[in-house]
Amino acid sequence: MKHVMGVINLSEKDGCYDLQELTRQRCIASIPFGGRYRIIDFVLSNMVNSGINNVGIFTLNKYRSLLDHLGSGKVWDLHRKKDGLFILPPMEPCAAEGPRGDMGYLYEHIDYLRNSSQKTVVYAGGNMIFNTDFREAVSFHREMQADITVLYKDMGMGGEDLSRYKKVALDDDARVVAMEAEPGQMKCSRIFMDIIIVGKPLLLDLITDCFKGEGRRMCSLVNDGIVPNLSSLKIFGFPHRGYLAAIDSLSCYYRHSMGLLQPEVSRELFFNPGFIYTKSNDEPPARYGEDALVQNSLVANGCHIEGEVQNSILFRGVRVHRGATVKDSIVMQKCLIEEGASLDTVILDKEACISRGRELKGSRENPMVVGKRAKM
Amino acid sequence: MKHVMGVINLSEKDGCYDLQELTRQRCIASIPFGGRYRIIDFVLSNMVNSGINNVGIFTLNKYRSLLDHLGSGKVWDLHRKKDGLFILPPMEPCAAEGPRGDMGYLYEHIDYLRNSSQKTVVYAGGNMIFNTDFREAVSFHREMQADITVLYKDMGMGGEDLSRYKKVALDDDARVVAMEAEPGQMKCSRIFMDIIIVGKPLLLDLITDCFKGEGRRMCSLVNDGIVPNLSSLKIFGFPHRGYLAAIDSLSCYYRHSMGLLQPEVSRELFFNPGFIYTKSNDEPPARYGEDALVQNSLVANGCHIEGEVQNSILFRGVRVHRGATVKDSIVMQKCLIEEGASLDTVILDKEACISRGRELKGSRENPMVVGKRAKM
Amino acid sequence: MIQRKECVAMLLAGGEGRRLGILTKKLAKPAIPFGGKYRIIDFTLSNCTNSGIDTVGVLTQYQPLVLNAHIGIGIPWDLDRKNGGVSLLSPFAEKGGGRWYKGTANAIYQNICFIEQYDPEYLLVISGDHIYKMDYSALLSYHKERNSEATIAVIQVPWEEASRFGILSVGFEGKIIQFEEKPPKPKSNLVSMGVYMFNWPILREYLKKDERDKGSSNDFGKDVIPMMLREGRRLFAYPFQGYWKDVGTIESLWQSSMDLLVEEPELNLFDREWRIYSVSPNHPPQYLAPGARARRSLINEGCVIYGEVENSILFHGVYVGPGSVVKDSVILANAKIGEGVQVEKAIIGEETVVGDNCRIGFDNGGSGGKPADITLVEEHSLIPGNMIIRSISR
Amino acid sequence: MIQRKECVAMLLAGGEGRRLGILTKKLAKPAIPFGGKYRIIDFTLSNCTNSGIDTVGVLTQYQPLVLNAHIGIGIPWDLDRKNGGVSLLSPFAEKGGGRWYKGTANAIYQNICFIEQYDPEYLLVISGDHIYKMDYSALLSYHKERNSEATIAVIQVPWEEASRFGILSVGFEGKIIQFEEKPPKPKSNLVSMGVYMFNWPILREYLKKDERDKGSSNDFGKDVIPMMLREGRRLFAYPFQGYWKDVGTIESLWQSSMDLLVEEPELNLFDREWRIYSVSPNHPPQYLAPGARARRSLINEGCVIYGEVENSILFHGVYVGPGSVVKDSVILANAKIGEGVQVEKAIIGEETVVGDNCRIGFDNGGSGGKPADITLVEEHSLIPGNMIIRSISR
Repeated sequence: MKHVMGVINLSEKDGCYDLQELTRQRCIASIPFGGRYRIIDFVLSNMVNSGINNVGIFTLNKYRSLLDHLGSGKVWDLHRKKDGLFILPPMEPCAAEGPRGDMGYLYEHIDYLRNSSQKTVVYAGGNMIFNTDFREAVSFHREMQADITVLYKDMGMGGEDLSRYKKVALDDDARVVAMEAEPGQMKCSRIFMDIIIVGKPLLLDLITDCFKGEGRRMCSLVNDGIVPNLSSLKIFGFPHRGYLAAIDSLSCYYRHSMGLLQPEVSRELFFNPGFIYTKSNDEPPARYGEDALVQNSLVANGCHIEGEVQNSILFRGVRVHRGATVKDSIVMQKCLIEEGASLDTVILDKEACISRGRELKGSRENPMVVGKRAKM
Repeated sequence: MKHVMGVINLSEKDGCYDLQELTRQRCIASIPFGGRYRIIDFVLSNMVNSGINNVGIFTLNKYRSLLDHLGSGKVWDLHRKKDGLFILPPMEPCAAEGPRGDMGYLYEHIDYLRNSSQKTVVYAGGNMIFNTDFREAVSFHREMQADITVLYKDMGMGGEDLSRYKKVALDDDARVVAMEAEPGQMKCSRIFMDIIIVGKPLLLDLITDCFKGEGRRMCSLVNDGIVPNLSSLKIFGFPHRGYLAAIDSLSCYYRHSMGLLQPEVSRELFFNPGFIYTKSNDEPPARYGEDALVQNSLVANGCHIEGEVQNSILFRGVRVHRGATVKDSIVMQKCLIEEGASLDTVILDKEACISRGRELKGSRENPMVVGKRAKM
Repeated sequence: MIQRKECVAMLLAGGEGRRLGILTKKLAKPAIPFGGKYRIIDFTLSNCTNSGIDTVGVLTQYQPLVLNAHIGIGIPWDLDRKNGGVSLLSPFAEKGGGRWYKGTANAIYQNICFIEQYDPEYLLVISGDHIYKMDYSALLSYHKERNSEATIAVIQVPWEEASRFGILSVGFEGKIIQFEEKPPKPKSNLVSMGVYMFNWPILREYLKKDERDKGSSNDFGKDVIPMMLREGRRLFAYPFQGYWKDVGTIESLWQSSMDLLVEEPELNLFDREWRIYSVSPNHPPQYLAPGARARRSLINEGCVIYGEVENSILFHGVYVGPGSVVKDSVILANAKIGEGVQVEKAIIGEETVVGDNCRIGFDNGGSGGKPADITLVEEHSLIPGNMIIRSISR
Repeated sequence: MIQRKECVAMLLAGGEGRRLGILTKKLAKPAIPFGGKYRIIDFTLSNCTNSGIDTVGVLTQYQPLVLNAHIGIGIPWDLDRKNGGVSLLSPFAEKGGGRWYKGTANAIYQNICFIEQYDPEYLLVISGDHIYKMDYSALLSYHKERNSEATIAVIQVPWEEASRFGILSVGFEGKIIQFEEKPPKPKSNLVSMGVYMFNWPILREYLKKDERDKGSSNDFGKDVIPMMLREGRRLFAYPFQGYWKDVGTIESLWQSSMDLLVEEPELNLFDREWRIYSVSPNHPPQYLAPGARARRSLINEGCVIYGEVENSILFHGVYVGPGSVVKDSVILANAKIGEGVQVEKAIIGEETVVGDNCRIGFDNGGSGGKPADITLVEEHSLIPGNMIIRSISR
């Protein structure tokens, strides 16, 4: 895989998603998930586990916490001299002119793409949670001599509402015959995972073609690069068979988080086929007190629990005092739940503090969110 | 110095400077200087050589090449888990609202400042070239029990035009009695180096105070934090006695570059008191051909010279063919000067190519600039 | 172009730890797991980092593979540096042949050239066998203030244990008057912690002198310190208060582990100002199933608990099946305890699989009399179901 | 949690290089400076990085200090990794005592546990003594295509030199028929470059077998390869074309240096697709003063030249004073040549200071007859002014 590079583009649709309070100070890719990870850890670890050594992350907004999280890239063994991790923010974000759209941000840093030595690109968005080895898809791409391979997931019918996802239709040879430019039109259970595999020369052509005309500013890879070329290019679909969570709303964030309390789900997501890496916070093992009662919950290191925790996810360094109860909730890093406080279907952002005796309650469709560092 | 952190703020006045073509795709801090360095290397190496392990760089615009240059911070031994190098871009650069000015960018990332364990801050701009050990100034700051120590350089009278610099006036106890909010008013040879030493609690107060009032958006550390407080705070001046180049125009960039051809100047700047670190490009030693004639010039590694070079600075990987002449010029990385071409008082930006027989000539006051990757 | 360092640390990690039995068959003693997440050497390495000492030579010669893999290039302790950082130092050959490290002083002597690269003023010599949190920069300040030439950190131990250690007699302002290595009848209960701060140029001369002495065992406690005292050097004792443990036996390893589980443990692992760093296994958070119970325990990431865990320490990736009870025990990484198993007062080795309905360890607790022995199950064992395993009294 | 690696490299860097005289007094041979900027080992380390091999064990035992400091944690070669990267492997002790490396095969044998951590399919064994650029991934492909069990890279040398090397006889499709280590009368001029690609599980068995053989010298060329051939294993020769040099003597070191200065050198250091990495001394660009002259030379950063440099190689930080002439010479790092000095056909050691008006080396060049000897001036020497120094014929 030394001929494959990774591109993670966080710029496309950040605006359309609705993560409310959780994205007030961070981009979606930087939202904590699963007790110790951030959403970007999944796609980034997948790339690294697939043997990709050069990853460019195209950022747009609110990526300070992301930079902090990624650090020098050492956690992913990407603190390299040659290749490694590249952060590519917009050149002049406030200029009135200049290319925009996901292709626009690529266009601004086209030199990075051009100068990279790799010949194939795994291109991904930043809000999908999954665990895969891209080597399979890349082999498929090569065997089929595809121009573009799009990764999709068959969600099955009758489950989740799929109207928000872009769907793809394939013929029997796995060739993509239709793909939605706007979601909600096709009736089909195969959703586009926001991931494609493409030869670099073609990608460069698609990008530059897009901005050839006068006054073109806004270009989308899917809508301007793929959908119009379904017949002129050899575009194939490759299925992802494992777990997939696409985070685009608060209720879906909550639902997918709670899904991790099924051990077979979290085992698959965290271990198969590869490990998910994240910044280590050097917390000690979790400590359970005399009266602790913790059941059906994920608990990260550094937690100190003396109260009761049911069906919940506790991030690192959470303190639950005696007599406090946490139920059906997500409690992020370093939150403090004081004596006798009670949480039911609540999402606490980092370092929130719930005072003695306080009771908070949300609903599954509309979990209550307490902002970062809030004191209630 | 484990109680001291560094802050490099690149956001204040980028707009006021006039580096023309050299800043078309990069910020001033990222301009190549001295044959292998970039301007930021000097202040950053000074901090590291002074034992500072935590450096936050507040960026505004066009910092992609800066990110690339800094990489994981490994060159400066700042690829740390704890502390290390932090890049702090504006939160939402395009939002119509939100704090601005150098203090505004600090305000946006006040959590970074607050969460850092160090108690004292060395705060610097990004366009000064010098070599110093900040330990001396920090000891001075402590001994004087100063609230703020401003670093200044006495430029002497009759030399350079000092009207563009902010000046400071001291009393006999080194206390600052006057400081310019706008340059060009005071007649005095002591110029402010855009560097202060300040206790973190005071800095945090100055920042938050600044944005207390309704509708305040624009705040400058010097004009709003220091100048109005000259009598209420203990503000001292500490002299820098070594070399100083403040890069704020093309002619001054050219003049200071040429100054390095005096060996005593470059010796001082590059070695005393500490080494200046920069990204290594792993170029082989420079190669001189049969007919090479190189005199009074700085030549970086990876150059291959067969022609004539006089009073010039050649960055890494420059190729000067037989019969070409380079005089009084600055030639950046990987430029190609073909046979018989001739340069006189020219600045070639990176990877420019001057074709066979071509002759270019500028003047000392107005050196000709050839843009990055230009082919002439 | 190596930068000068004020203080360089040399960490002696050669210990064989014979009294730790099967635990040290493939491990040097500093590599022994402790506290649910750490190896013993993590404490001294973290002390260095937290004290601002960024140049550490680790002297290994016995079974260094696990230790080398653990330390790697020093990433967890932020010791992966261009200048300084951690260096693994094994014995090497020069013109005239190679030598193994003899005593502790000889190990430093053989690495004089390594130390000289950094041209330090001070040399800190520590041992990777001990569990404690100490700010070596405070020790250095103390050393400087007293104009000391060698400063030894000391701690008071119960009188009955004193004869296992180096005993110091101390005079005015902490000046050391006498030093006796493991005397049968100790005159004081102030013992050396094996933490030495030296003026390097002075120590260097004494190391050379000691090396020329054919009768010397080349040991700091037995030879070098007594010689410095004899010659009237300024040696001071640095009094240390707090937790300090030389985990020399299975019993003391188990006891120190249990010490972590009391309400207010003397050794606080939760102190954010003095973190203990270690290699992160990169496991997901631990999962406690419906019906699980964990009390008075430390449990590391990646564990999956269906049964009950009480007063125990679980390293990463441990599985405890439904209906199983783990009590007063230490379960090392990735061990799998089947269903309906009872484990009590035991140490279960890494990757060991315990079959369903086994009973491991003393199951007769609380019946009074002599305290029960600790049952030790070797790593990578495969214990079939329905077995009863108890320790043989040692 | 060490990741599996397809191919691990073991780099033998133990060479003493006796014939290199004072150059190797404090250096292992792989640490010898070459080409104005590099040490010899940089070529093999860079080959590994450029070939995509990111796990390299460097086996040292002789004078490893300079080598260890040079390699550090592997930053220049991008080998500072969490998984894999560069590991410095010295001999170590186990229960039952320690051992020094005997032959090349024994050195690998002693590190079987290190290799097994990565569970590789292939093991690349290379030597840090040689200067060449080779893509080991092409060697690996060749090895796989032929279903080979051991592949040896070979090169043709002039017949008169052949007896210094291991000689191969090759049959159909490169299959090795015979291997003779340094035969007095070589049957071919196809010689082993000391670059071996093995199927690791097979090699492991042969290493164990070789170790049990008390009569064996535990060397790849003398023992292991011949044994594999005797037992009918599939061994292939991988033909290499290009520059390859075993710099065994002062003369060949000097000659290889001069080879870099011809119009189109065989060893191209300017190839951006195959960079040779080394530690950067972090010096500013070199300065050539008014009146200076540099021709047919390689000059590294930090040099300051007032005089003339012709057909020479200057390492970093060299100073050449006004009126001095340096010709056909190699000047190592930070040497200072005073005013009016003449240096010809000499190698001047690191940090050496040559006083004004000295004459170093053969100054009678071009007079015909036997070629002049090379004058070698030791590192850190201080040569007073007005001296004449010539080599003693060796």
